[in-house]
Amino acid sequence: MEVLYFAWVRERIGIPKETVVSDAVTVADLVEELKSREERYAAAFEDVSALRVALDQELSDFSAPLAGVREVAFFPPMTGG
Amino acid sequence: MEVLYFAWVRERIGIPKETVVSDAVTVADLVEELKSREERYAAAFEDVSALRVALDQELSDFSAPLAGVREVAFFPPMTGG
Amino acid sequence: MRILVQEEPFDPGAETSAFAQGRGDMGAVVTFTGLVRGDGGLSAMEIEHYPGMTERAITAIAEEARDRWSLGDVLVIHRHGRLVPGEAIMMVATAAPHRKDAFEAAEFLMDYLKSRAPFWKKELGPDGAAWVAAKDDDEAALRRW
Amino acid sequence: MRILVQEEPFDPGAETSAFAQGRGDMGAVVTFTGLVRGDGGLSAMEIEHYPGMTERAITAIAEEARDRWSLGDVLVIHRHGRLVPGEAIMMVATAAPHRKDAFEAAEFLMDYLKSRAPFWKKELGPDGAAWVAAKDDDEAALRRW
Repeated sequence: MEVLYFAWVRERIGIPKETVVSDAVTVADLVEELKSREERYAAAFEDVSALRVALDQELSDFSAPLAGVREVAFFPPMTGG
Repeated sequence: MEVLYFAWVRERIGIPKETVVSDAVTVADLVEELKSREERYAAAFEDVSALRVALDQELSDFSAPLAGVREVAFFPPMTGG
Repeated sequence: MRILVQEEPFDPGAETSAFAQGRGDMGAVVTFTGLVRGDGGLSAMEIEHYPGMTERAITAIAEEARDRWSLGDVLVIHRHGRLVPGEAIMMVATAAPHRKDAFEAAEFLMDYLKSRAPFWKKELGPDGAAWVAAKDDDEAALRRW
Repeated sequence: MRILVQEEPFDPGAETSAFAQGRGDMGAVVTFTGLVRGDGGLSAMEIEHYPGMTERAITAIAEEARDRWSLGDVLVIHRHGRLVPGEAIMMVATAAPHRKDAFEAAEFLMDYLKSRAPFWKKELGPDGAAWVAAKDDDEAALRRW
């Protein structure tokens, strides 16, 4: 699946997008898997309460299942308008 | 003092403005005096609860005193905006 | 603060541009434009006003808005005379550092202009001319402020 | 309904004119324009967004507004990329038969765009660049709808 990062999440991880092959069942599982990879992921996902997640471009939450999802995006709370 | 009429009050009385010499103490007294003059005034002032009054261009009420007032205006509720 | 009571048409877009121009310290601009509706076969609207009192009443309303909210600027334009469907009757614009102030002040101004500024609308339609009656709703809207 | 997500500047006045044009059945047009504020020595703002999701999220917000209020039309324009103080970041316009619907829908759209459309603002000032933090107030504003 494609994993996208925006704003300071993107800056901390250092890339806007990557393809991840994972057996993670939920978003939270995926986050744990990414955190265990490298320090920059651990830094980006340090406090998930400060983050939002979208699954296939719809806002979702960290307990949501990933089955069938093609695009996961992590970002800070939005500041539009 | 100058007495002004607007909207359907003006149409019923037939003039936009007139000079009235009166000893009326309050607006209500002036209205009674005008009503006793002619039928068109009686028709315009038939239901004062449907009317508004301004004294020297400030919204006021029918119990207000007329001492020192130079301009009295009678009109229906406003419909601006 | 700019208050215009005029018979001439105005361009709400051009007024919005001019009003929003170069406001380095204001983050929010809200505008309201009232248009003549053509439903019910209305062919024209005639707006009567009370010269002198109109300007005073609008100035007082605008000053009260500036006292109540943190505003950078206020604009009120209101026409009188004859208007046809689609034409702009009036507009209000507010500029504020934050959107809440700009929105609330614009709504406040509109609620007061509806019932406290000396304008009277007459509608000309297929059945002749009729004065627009004040709505209980408009009087009720004032109570929230 | 018209939704534009673009890097190019836009003219809020021209958009207001076009939006208000020929609305024989709509009495009320409300616009909100958000401008880049130059206070605190801000020299520029960079807005990042999530292409694809942005348009979907705004369309969903606008459709919800049309379900909740009696609206004739809705316009949303939101820029991304680099902006300087005084420039328009975004605008919302609503047209309705009555002013209450036009105002409420515009405020609803703004509250949702602030916290639910995928945009992120970065401010460039004398002390470097900093991401704008989401405000508790903005999250709280959603609860009234």
